[in-house]
Amino acid sequence: MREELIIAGFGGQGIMFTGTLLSQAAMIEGKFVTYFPSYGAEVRGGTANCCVTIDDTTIGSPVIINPDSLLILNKPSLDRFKPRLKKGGLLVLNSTLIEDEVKETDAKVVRLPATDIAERSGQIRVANIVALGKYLAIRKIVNQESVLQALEALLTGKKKELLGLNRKALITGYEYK
Amino acid sequence: MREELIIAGFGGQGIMFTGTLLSQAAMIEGKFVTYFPSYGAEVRGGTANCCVTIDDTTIGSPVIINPDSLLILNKPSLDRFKPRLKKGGLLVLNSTLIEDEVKETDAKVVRLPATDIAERSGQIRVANIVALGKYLAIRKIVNQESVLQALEALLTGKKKELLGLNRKALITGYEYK
Amino acid sequence: MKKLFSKPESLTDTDHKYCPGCGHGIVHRLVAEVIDELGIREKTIGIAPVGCAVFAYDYWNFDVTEASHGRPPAVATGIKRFLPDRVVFTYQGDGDLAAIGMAETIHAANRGENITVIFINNAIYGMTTGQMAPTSLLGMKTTTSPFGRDPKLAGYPIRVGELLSTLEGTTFLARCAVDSAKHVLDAKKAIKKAFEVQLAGKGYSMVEILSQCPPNWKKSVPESLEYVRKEMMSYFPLGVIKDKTKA
Amino acid sequence: MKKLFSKPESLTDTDHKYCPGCGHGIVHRLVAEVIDELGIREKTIGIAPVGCAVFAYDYWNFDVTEASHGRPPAVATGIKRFLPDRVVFTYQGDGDLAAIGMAETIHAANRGENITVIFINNAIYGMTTGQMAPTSLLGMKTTTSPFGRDPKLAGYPIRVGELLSTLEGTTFLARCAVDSAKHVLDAKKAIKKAFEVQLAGKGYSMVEILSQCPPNWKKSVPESLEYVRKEMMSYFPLGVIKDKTKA
Amino acid sequence: MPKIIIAQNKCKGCELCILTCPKKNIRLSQKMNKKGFHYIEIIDPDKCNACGLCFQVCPDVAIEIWK
Amino acid sequence: MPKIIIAQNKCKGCELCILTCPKKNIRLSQKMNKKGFHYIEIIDPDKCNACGLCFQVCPDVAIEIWK
Amino acid sequence: MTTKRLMKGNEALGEGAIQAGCGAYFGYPITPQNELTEYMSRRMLEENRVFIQSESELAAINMVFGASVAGARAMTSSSSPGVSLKQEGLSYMAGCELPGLVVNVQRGGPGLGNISGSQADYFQAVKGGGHGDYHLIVLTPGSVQELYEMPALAFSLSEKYRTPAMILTDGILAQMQEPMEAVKIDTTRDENRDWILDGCKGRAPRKIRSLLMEEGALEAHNRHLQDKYNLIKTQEQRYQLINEQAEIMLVAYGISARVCYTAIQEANKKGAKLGLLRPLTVWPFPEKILQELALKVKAFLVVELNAGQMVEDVKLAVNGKTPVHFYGRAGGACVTPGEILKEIEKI
Amino acid sequence: MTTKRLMKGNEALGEGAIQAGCGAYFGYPITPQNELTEYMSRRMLEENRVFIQSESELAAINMVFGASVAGARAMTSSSSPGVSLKQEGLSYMAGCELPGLVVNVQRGGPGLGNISGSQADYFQAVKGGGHGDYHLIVLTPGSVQELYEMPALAFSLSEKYRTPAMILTDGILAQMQEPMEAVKIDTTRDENRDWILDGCKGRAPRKIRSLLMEEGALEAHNRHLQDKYNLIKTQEQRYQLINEQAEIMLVAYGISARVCYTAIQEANKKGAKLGLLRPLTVWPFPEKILQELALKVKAFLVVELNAGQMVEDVKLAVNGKTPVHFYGRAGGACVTPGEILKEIEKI
Ligand SMILES: Cc1ncc(C[n+]2csc(CCOP(=O)(O)OP(=O)(O)O)c2C)c(N)n1
Ligand SMILES: Cc1ncc(C[n+]2csc(CCOP(=O)(O)OP(=O)(O)O)c2C)c(N)n1
Ligand code: SF4
Ligand code: SF4
Ligand code: SF4
Ligand code: SF4
Ligand code: SF4
Ligand code: SF4
Ligand SMILES: [Mg+2]
Ligand SMILES: [Mg+2]
Repeated sequence: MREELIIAGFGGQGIMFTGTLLSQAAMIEGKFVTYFPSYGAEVRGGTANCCVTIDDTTIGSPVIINPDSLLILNKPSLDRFKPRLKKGGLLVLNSTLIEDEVKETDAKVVRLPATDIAERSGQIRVANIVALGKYLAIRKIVNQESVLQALEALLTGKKKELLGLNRKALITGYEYK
Repeated sequence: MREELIIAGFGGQGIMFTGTLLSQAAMIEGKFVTYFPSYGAEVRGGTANCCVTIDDTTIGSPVIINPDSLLILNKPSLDRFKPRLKKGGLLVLNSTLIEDEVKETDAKVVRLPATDIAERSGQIRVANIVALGKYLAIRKIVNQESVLQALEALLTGKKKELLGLNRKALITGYEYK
Repeated sequence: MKKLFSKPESLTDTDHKYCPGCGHGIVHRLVAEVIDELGIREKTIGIAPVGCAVFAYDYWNFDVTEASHGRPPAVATGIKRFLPDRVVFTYQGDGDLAAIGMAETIHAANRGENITVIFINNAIYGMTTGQMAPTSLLGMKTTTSPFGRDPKLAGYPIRVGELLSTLEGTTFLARCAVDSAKHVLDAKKAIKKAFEVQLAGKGYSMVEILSQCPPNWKKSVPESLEYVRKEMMSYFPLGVIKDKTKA
Repeated sequence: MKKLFSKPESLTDTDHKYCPGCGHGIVHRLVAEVIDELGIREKTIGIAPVGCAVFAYDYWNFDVTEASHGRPPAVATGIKRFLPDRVVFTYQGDGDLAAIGMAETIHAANRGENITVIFINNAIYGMTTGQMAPTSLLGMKTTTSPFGRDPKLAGYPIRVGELLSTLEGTTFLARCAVDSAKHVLDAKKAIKKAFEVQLAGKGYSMVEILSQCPPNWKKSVPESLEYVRKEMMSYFPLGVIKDKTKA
Repeated sequence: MPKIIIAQNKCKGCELCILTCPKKNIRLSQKMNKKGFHYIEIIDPDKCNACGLCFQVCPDVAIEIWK
Repeated sequence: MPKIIIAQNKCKGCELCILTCPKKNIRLSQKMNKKGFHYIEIIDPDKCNACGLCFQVCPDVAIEIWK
Repeated sequence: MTTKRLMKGNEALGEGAIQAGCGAYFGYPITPQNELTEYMSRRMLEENRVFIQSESELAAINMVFGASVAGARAMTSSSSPGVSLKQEGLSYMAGCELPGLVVNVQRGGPGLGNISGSQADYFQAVKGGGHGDYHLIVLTPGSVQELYEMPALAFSLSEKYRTPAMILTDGILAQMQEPMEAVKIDTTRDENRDWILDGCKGRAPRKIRSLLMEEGALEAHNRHLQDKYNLIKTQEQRYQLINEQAEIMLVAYGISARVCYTAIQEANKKGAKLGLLRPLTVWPFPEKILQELALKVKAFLVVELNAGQMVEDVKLAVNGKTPVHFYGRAGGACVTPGEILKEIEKI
Repeated sequence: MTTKRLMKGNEALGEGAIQAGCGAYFGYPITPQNELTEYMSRRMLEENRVFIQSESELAAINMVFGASVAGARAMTSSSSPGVSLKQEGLSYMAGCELPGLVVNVQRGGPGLGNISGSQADYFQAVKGGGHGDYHLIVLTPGSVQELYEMPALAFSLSEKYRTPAMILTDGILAQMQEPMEAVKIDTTRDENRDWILDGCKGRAPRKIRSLLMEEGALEAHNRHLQDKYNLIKTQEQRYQLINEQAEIMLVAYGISARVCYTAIQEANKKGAKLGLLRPLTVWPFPEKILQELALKVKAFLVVELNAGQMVEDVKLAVNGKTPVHFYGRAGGACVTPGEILKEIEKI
């Protein structure tokens, strides 16, 4: 089954890392996966987004037009990507930074105060991971264990010290009700 | 009637001027004419040549493959262009610098000590004009008068003082037996 | 009440896309202020570079054209020669001016083109996210000098002002910074002088401005200012490098 | 009997295509003599320019490659970096080195590439038959400055050695001439020094040689020599411009 | 008393003005603007001497000063 | 007595050697070589001191000197 | 007496450009187009216009960019290697929709090649040697007279459609001399140049740019460009047709068309039916007439001074309906009438 | 556990080149290929090989020229505007018969355009953006895995035929990440490189040149080049064919082929017969298989991220035998599987 996910938020919210992490986890599970970042000049103080496609068979285009799911960390990204979500798709959003009411028609909407939760768990920067946890709890596209392994694969060298924090954030997100 | 002429000699022998002069004369007579010089790096201390085509109708390519006539002022040029002369064509050569015997088979050969004549007439540099005169006396492709007019058109400004010399050279060539 | 400090007319109200603390924004304003003060907005034509300032035409409220990477001096030459009574300036980064555009820079200067060059030296390729620039300091780690700039492999930071000063064609050359209010005001003076040189028909003027690029330097804004002051200024001394109008 | 003076081994027996009196031929021989004397013929790679010396590969008896117009320094860099123990030199005219190739010249020098540059300054574009060069003197009439070089339109003759001397990367820079036997011998010394700098791994060396181009200067050979001595040498002074090996 | 107008949505919270103000009279707000930056606020309007140094260093022309 | 060998077909008659020879011992021949140049000749072989200056300035390496 | 002047191709082109109101010329020497740069260095100053011998071809095309931005009829000229260096600049001019004229006096390639005439830069000229989807309007003069007259056409088409134009010629045409009539050149310009930058006095500031980062903006711009190119394709296909009724139709432009002309003269003597389609624009390519001819003629023979380039455009137009043959010589060699006649016999 | 690594296209290409024995890399930053230059700046030094961030793309291609002359497997990379600047250098390399690798990570054009992926430099790559009659061998990877493996092929073809090769890719493939298997790369080189310049010890001096002024020399050289190109055309046409039996055959390379692949997956679900011919070399163009397919399929649909370029090569191969349709989006926009399916319906 193919899952097409767009992750979006402010530059600095770890959007790209979230996408790579998920891709790494999918790869660990032997799945087909493509990751495609938005890149370039628009980044300066702007928004960032990336596309992750996971499948059991060869993937064509890594560019996602109509995602199955959205993981949205800020308001401008909601405005930009919401109209593209597939009918009946999943929208996980960071309610700390998005106050908008989002209608449930045509989409399953999950609101989660990711930034708040992250701040409480000690590091505002891991809001992305919290949100990823929640998303994965709903869309069981990869196992938690694979994501934890992926974290170890990505956070090496100096970044190793961030491992615990990220692990905790992931699990918090997973378990957030 | 079309006349295709190649003029060739050492750089410095006034090859290009001779070609332009003849072309100018043809234009004065309302003829169709093209002039095409060899140009470029090979000139350094080497030989020079140009193609003049004169016709009563539109001329296609200005490049001459098999000339009707050759006006040859030095030995290397003879070796280079002789094989290209049309059967029955005209070869006027500067016997001062070309000692070779040239067989008359397939071509009418006219030997003329152009450099000697020019030197005697006061200026070694007008050997080209002497030779042109001789060529025109045989191939009456333009009138002497037109060439004299052409000389006036080309030798202006500082070069005006060379007019007499060139006129004389032309006529000497014309009349050389 | 009176407006004491506010956006000059020669700036549009468009938000800059620059990173927080970036020097480009400050210099944009200084250029706009000088143009306002000289009353030349309606006869000025600016040339935006390829670099972070590529969108400068959105920020300036006068005619501005794009130029391909490194070629603003040639474009400026084309404009100025055809319209000698207009004011023409280029705005260029260190990659644009001193790497790919070095030949055009030297030759416009040598011809003494009556143009003004505003040169933003942030010792890095900002727009392409952090590669080594011709002006990157020795030892500086960038994304293409991951072990620090090694002169044996990558040569030395180029002092553009000093290089151009050997050319007969250059009239006014200065180096400034925008790390502090005082230096900002000095920079404005130099920019004004440069435009005045052009207005007087005296030839080529260039103001080099040391500018901070916190994200690509991988530094906070205060650290960046420190870097400008301690490291950059000692290799790139501030001041007037050449002033032929004084001779 | 002993051969006192004769063709060095590093020259082939091929006739030069140069005009009578042209300086290129002299410098070709000097380079060949130096290479012979240093015993490096079998490890030398020369780079011929686009200019009258484009056929240099026919005249030198060692490996020589072509380079596109202005890019010999880049080509030399590619060769030398890959084969650092070979001797690599470029041979370039003023159009090649100082006009179209200015950026490559400056940057190879600034990187301190361990190469030698032989720079033939004849103040003209020889090969293309007489257009203005970046080093043409003021007032000089050429086929593209028919009214004489006017600094307002065409800028100033560039003193390349002095320009390069401001760059940290340059080690040895000198200017010579080939208008007389004495200057020819001086030029040979400078060329030898330049190659020695490279052999010692000390970095970038450049020898500029003022050279006569009688046909394009529209002068006889003696007049050309006079022009070199009177006009060129007073704008382009002979001598060592920079020698870091002495510091 | 000078009036300082801050264009909250232009401010990027770079702190250049904060570092520059001789009166140490500027700080970052707790709030974020629509671009996601904490913008600045004047601590005590009365303390400002309208020197304009904050304006001089602001890359985003987010400050306007009246008097 | 030094021996000067002139490669007649290499010489372009540029006169650089003529202008240089301290003994004024070189001149142009009346004859032309195959390239169309008047090549040089030594006026008086005995006068030559083998100084080699003519060799030094010859762009065409048309001179060889033995002793 | 004749009112004609004997003129060299390069100089005729220069004078034609000056008569057409060329306001700024920027060039760098290269054989076989040097006489053009040299001619301009004198004449432009005499006319009090802008002439610069630029430091390089790259600088030249960017100076043209600048002068065009400022409203000038601006031009540059070079030969093959130098034109390769202008490709980035040409793409920028096309992207910014700037008029301007680039002359390519083709020589033998690839690389340094030689300085003989050639037609080996056809692809570069018509397919876009630079990056991105763009086209130049490419004119191909066939005589000194046309070299004189075509700059005016090039400038005016280039301004009409706001896209750079090229005159694609070669070392033979540029170096040859022929009698030329200095006919009066029409210099009327489109008055509504409401995009040039000359200072924003009395109007809103303008900008010239090809960078379009906003989502969909560059695509929209490309659609606009393609619409324009399609308009040019329908409006501006130009050609000369000789012996319309011929069974075998030669297709050639510029110098090779002249050789074809001689071949036709010779064929005529022998009574053979030989025709010539001579494109005057190679972009837009005269495909309409080719499509018509494809239904009439027995075969086409494309003659070029290269290894076969325009032959592809002929094939694309003909689309398999009629055999398309090719004869050419590459590397600066020139085809001869005799060779063409021999090729014809083989068909 | 998997032996794969998640790798970015740019970096896979870099590592692939290093594994293939790339001895010298020269590059200048430009989006979207920066990660390649950056990757090389670290890895080449680690491997004790040559890395230079050159002052420009022009300098880079000429450094490649130099390193190639000296015997290195040399490469440079850039994106569209930067590749335009390399055209003169490429023509010289082709003329001098030097191997070498140029990577073009295409972005939207013309001009500065944008930094999205694009395929609008197809003509430049395959028709020769530089001057003269020459060709590059042009490879078109379609996945991160192929980006890793193709440099080796590019180097070896380039050395085998002594002509520069290009890897023509785009911003999407270069920026995406995918699992990649670091398979062992064959690095055997043709031992007989009897033309390189490394000092004439024990042999006669050599020269590398493209200037051939003697009468007929350049023409002979061009004939030799054309013979070589014809040999490459017969030997090296590469492609992948999916659903050979399909009625409608898509033709696409690189990123657009991937989109086509998704379209085929979707069409398959609905039972429609859709195939894909994916050229792996666009020069030489796989015309033989196209000629065969032309006799079988009902129609071709060429899909490109541009305004229609490769479609000409398809038409030339098919020569009117089968209808050839085109669908593309220009200016950095990407086609979608849905759009392709809609186009198919129209046929
Ligand atoms: C021909 C070409 N080469 C490279 C690029 C990519 N590029 C864009 S901006 C830039 C350098 C920017 O650095 P700089 O000039 O210092 O300006 P900054 O962004 O630092 O202000 C480069 C290399 C390009 N657009 N065109
Ligand atoms: C790209 C390119 N531009 C221009 C030329 C034409 N060209 C050949 S040599 C030359 C200049 C020669 O002058 P210089 O470098 O001073 O050498 P000289 O002939 O005087 O020794 C030029 C412009 C070329 N071959 N390639
Ligand atoms: S990257 Fe650097 S130069 Fe560019 S906007 Fe950001 S701070 Fe300014
Ligand atoms: S043109 Fe000048 S530089 Fe060239 S060969 Fe002749 S004298 Fe020498
Ligand atoms: S005007 Fe001066 S005192 Fe007032 S806030 Fe700004 S910097 Fe501080
Ligand atoms: S300097 Fe400007 S942008 Fe920076 S914090 Fe102050 S007001 Fe905000
Ligand atoms: S060696 Fe000396 S003396 Fe003898 S001919 Fe030569 S220059 Fe004259
Ligand atoms: S210097 Fe050489 S070429 Fe010149 S005249 Fe003397 S021998 Fe002949
Ligand atoms: Mg910078
Ligand atoms: Mg020169």
